[in-house]
Amino acid sequence: MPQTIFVEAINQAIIEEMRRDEAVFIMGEDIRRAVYGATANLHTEFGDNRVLDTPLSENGFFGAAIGASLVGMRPIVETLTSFMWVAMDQLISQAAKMRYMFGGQATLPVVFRATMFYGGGSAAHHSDRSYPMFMNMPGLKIIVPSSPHDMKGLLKTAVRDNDPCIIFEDGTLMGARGEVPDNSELPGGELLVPFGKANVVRQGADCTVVAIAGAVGHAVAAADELASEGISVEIIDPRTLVPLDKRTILESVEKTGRLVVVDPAHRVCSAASEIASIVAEEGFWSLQAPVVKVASEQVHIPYTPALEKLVYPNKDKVVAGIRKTLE
Amino acid sequence: MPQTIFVEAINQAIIEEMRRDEAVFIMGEDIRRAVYGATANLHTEFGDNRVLDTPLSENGFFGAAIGASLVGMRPIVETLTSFMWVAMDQLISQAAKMRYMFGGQATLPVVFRATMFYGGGSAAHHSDRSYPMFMNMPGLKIIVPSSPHDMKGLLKTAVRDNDPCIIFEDGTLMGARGEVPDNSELPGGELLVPFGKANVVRQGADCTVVAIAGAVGHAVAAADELASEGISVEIIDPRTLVPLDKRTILESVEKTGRLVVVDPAHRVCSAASEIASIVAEEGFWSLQAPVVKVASEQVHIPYTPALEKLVYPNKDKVVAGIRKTLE
Amino acid sequence: MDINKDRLMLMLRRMWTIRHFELKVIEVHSAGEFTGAAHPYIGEEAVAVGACAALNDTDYIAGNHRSHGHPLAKGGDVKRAMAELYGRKDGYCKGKGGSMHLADFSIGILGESGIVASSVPVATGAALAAKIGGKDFVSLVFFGDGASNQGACHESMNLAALWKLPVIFLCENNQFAVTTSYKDSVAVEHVSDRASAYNMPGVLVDGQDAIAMYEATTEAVRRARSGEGPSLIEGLTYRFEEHSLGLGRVRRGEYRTGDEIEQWRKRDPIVIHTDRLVAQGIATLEECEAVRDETMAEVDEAVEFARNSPFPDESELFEDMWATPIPQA
Amino acid sequence: MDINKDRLMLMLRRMWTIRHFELKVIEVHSAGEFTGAAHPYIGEEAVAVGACAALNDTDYIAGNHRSHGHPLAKGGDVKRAMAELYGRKDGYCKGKGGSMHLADFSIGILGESGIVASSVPVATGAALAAKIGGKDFVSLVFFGDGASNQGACHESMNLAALWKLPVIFLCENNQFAVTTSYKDSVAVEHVSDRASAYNMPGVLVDGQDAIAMYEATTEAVRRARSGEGPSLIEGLTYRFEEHSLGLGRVRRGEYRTGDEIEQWRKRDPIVIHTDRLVAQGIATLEECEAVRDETMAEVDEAVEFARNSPFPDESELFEDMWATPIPQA
Ligand SMILES: Cc1ncc(C[n+]2csc(CCOP(=O)(O)OP(=O)(O)O)c2C)c(N)n1
Ligand SMILES: Cc1ncc(C[n+]2csc(CCOP(=O)(O)OP(=O)(O)O)c2C)c(N)n1
Ligand SMILES: [Mg+2]
Ligand SMILES: [Mg+2]
Repeated sequence: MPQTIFVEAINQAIIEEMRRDEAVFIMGEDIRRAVYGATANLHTEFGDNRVLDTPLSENGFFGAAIGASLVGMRPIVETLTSFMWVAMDQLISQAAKMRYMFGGQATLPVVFRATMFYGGGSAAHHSDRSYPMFMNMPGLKIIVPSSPHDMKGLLKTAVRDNDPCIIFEDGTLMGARGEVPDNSELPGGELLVPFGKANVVRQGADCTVVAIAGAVGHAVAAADELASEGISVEIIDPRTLVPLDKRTILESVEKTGRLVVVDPAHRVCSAASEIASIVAEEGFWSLQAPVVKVASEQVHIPYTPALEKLVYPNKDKVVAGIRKTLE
Repeated sequence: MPQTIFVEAINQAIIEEMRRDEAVFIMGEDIRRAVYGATANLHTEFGDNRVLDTPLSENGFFGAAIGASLVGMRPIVETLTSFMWVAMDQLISQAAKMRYMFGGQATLPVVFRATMFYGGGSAAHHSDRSYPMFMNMPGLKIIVPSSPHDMKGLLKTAVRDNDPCIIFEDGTLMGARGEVPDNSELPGGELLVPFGKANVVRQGADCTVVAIAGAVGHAVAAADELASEGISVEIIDPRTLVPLDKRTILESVEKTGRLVVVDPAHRVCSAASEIASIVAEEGFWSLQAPVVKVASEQVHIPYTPALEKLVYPNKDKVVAGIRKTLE
Repeated sequence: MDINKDRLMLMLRRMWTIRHFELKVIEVHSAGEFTGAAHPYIGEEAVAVGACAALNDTDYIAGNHRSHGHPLAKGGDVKRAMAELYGRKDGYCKGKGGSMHLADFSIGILGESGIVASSVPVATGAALAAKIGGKDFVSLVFFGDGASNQGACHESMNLAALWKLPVIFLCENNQFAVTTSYKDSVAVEHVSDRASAYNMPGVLVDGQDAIAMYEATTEAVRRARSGEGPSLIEGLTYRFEEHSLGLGRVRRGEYRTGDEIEQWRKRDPIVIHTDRLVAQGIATLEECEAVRDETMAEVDEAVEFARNSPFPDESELFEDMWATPIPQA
Repeated sequence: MDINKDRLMLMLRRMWTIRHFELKVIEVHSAGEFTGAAHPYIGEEAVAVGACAALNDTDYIAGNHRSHGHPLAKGGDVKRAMAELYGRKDGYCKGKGGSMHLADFSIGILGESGIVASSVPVATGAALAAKIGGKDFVSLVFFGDGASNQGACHESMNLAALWKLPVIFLCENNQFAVTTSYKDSVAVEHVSDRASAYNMPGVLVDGQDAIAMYEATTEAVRRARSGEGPSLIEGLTYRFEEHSLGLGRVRRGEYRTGDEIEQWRKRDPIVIHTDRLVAQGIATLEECEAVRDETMAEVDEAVEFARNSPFPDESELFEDMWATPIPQA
């Protein structure tokens, strides 16, 4: 299968969906010139009306996307997680709440592509990994791709989904390569990855590791290292956090009796906290050891590489976490 | 001891702190005429300069409070949780991050008093219980008073604290009465409740119930009901969620072997999820039964009383939760 | 005045419908038939009615917390609106929205927002859809003088002006935000003056005069449909009642003098409209009184309808969360 | 021009300091001595230097992501600024902030914000403290043409005008936000035209002319200190370099013609200032060249200082989170 770079997978998904459906359009800052790469060539192919460069008014243009989605369009919005704070009004009070509040009258097929730049000296203002905060608010579908394959397949599914979706694109993966099948190789002729279906990245018997977005790679590296010692790790990538595939996680813990959750977000009230609490509540009798959360330290992201590298989950922290469950 | 109404306790705390320290001032919408009650008589006593009615520009005036706090003032801001969405820019990018980002140069003694109106037909736009989202972001102290006594004592502590504090004032308690000592009765001559020190509301042997804000009352009612059956419940009120008094919770679970967490917030990535995950990680060997989360359903707040009453924790749900841990 | 009689009478009818609706709401709310906040539109009827009379059914509106007048002015169903306030199954939102969140997407009512100014970007987005989708509908959003100080208004007006979107920003300046005078919240003399900051037309209109509102909106709609872009209309009006039901604590006299209120009550938009119709011989007083009585009867029926409508079943709690259902774990 | 020589020479010195600082940053950043974004101020020096020359040490400034010029113009320490970019212990923020978050509270530099327009409300708040605290300092905030479209600017300007706060809103209109022309993001001809929406004075100033910036800011400061309220100043300028280091993908020619860039480079603020000083006999060319050389040496030293400064110790990760320590659970 062809190797594709993560950012190219995003670009492929957008192009395929915009070709498929006239109602799909994209807006964001400096996307015509593809400052962040993912929107390359869109303006040339789709023109001014479907590729909109916006002013620096996230609350305004996020809301415009939401409003357009209410009346038949299917907008894709490009942004960074760190720019969503200024637009929380529209994301929470409108996108998340509108449908329920209006008794189901509103349908909002809008996709927010939010890149998480972290790990490269972006400092506190540009390194947010904020999906846990959005998980607490009902009404938003939360997508966390960990590979070019899932990125493409989940984004295409999101564009066709009729609810507001936020795709948290892990900046540490932007340059990552991975296999993405040609559409010709695919039965349906295209790549669609369903929501709410976890991916069992690797089967194992001794410990279940649930890893999110960029953390999946650390889990794989840790599992490789421990394999040499005969420790068999099962790795689960939820792929979407809302909806969350609880069953796959609980079934795995039933088999392994142990759980480590690896989450690039801040640890307090993180996705790791949620998953750990679900297992403590619904999978308690399967657990043979304490649950371990490997998440980012509860501190802002320092600029200096000397400190930033200490903050996030990494292979060694995952290895240590797995060992802890096996003590 | 004199019985004081919750909203009067707020008013007392503000008046005492404004009398004590010239740097303390308060701003908010329609506070001079005390639309929400807590700011009664302030304008008369402290005048235009220290009691500011603001335009409807939460991001603007929250930021103004933050800026004023940077240069020597100690602002108190009155708002509702549901109006914080429009001001997330200033709450997150400035209040929470500034001090660390600037290597400790910034000191932000600013208090946000955010009322949570829920349970009275306020519908989806006016019923937010959003403290878990703020717990995920480092840099904010999160306060959740459950009684007039704690409300007064924690607010006074917050005003003297040198970090940004958000006090989530539970609207279901606004009219509640409770004992608040006269300052004359107090050793130090005033009521100060420390941060990070949980309150053991009631001692018990069979099950630990950690309850937050308005949920403490449900826990007490549930414990009373079960007491008649000889079930002894220990109730812990964390009082502050950041900092969180983990030790008191873990010690209690060590004793009872059982944990129910009662949280008015939405259940996914809630404070209940966080506390449950902490115990699953650090108190696992004490647990003799699955942890139970009793939180609000993962749905928006419906207007109609026929549905709204189903959403929140209540006595019966807490009783059922405790029984579950004792099965 | 080249407005035909039908439209003029329809305007009268809608103003009366709103008036009776609000009077009834005050009555049944204080009788405790339902709870929660409700923000009476009494005194401001001409603003929404005049504006909506310039729109087609295929045009869109969005509103705010003062939320009964807008949908009724756009032709919303009195029964379903009342049932919603009662939290019943037959309400516009099946009881899930309540007073502040009336909506009827079938006739272009994109819903009322409890968070002030929050529907301004949304309405701007509907106009964006018209532009890039090549449709000829326009979008109109109601917001208050207080709301005009929200960043959302600035961002939306700038965006709409840049992209020449077919949207009408309609500021209902009733001169107060709860207890705060707009003179203490808007740094410029009139909200409509701010239009110059986006170089779009801004007009100040007598909000007690339905016909003036109709004419100003008609011109804004013309601009919008012909691709000339957005307009800002400020309807200067006055709230005859208190900010919200259940805010008794805020005694009127404290922030508005009884005298001021009396002066404004003398400029009742329904009386002004009726007098003109009669004076100009367009309608007889009897015709006008018939409209008043018919609409009153309609509102009484709506209350009966609402009272007899069932509450939603507990099984409906989780319905209407998702348009694309999520797998049940 | 009644500005004494010392101040004029100080302005020249600070412009050269910024210029050398930025040139050096481009050099060492591309050599990979540190990573992360950095936004060169080259070409815009006169804006911050002219503005800050009108301020006292006790006055406050706040800035944005284009973050090196503002603190250096206010008299910030070159060594500590450079060490911060290197992520070192001796940096202004102990390495925790980096390029976009320089700050020196000891001389009124309240810090640069990576989120555009986000420091505008904060600076407005410092001015609020001056007013209610009866202090006579003023506050000045730098933001871009792109940032002017954020709601935060609208809300802050309205608030400041209402309350007559001693704040100066200084828009650095370098005509682009990354690749977007301000003509495509600001719906009115000039950002300064928006001042009328808050009835405060708005002036358009040649941002290549340090003295013009100084004079406009001096008048705004006078208004502020005398309680007359805020002002909006738009410095029309141009970014000589790319938006940010490490954004190579955005090729200049794609959104700015080489010709346009050349025309603007001809209006180098340092050359303009130097020529004037010499022409008017205020300083000799030698004196000016000495300033250029001294500041270059200073920047070279700063780089040495930064290189030799240690990285923070791992134990410092959790320091600086809280001013009032929290009990360790
Ligand atoms: C963001 C936000 N802040 C505050 C409120 C509380 N609130 C509801 S209505 C209102 C006054 C609104 O005034 P205006 O916009 O003039 O509308 P009016 O009520 O006068 O019709 C306020 C402060 C809110 N709903 N949303
Ligand atoms: C809220 C927010 N949106 C987007 C960005 C990304 N961004 C950083 S600088 C910039 C352009 C800013 O343009 P302008 O305000 O004119 O300042 P300039 O860079 O031209 O000095 C953008 C879009 C950001 N930092 N913050
Ligand atoms: Mg008003
Ligand atoms: Mg610019």
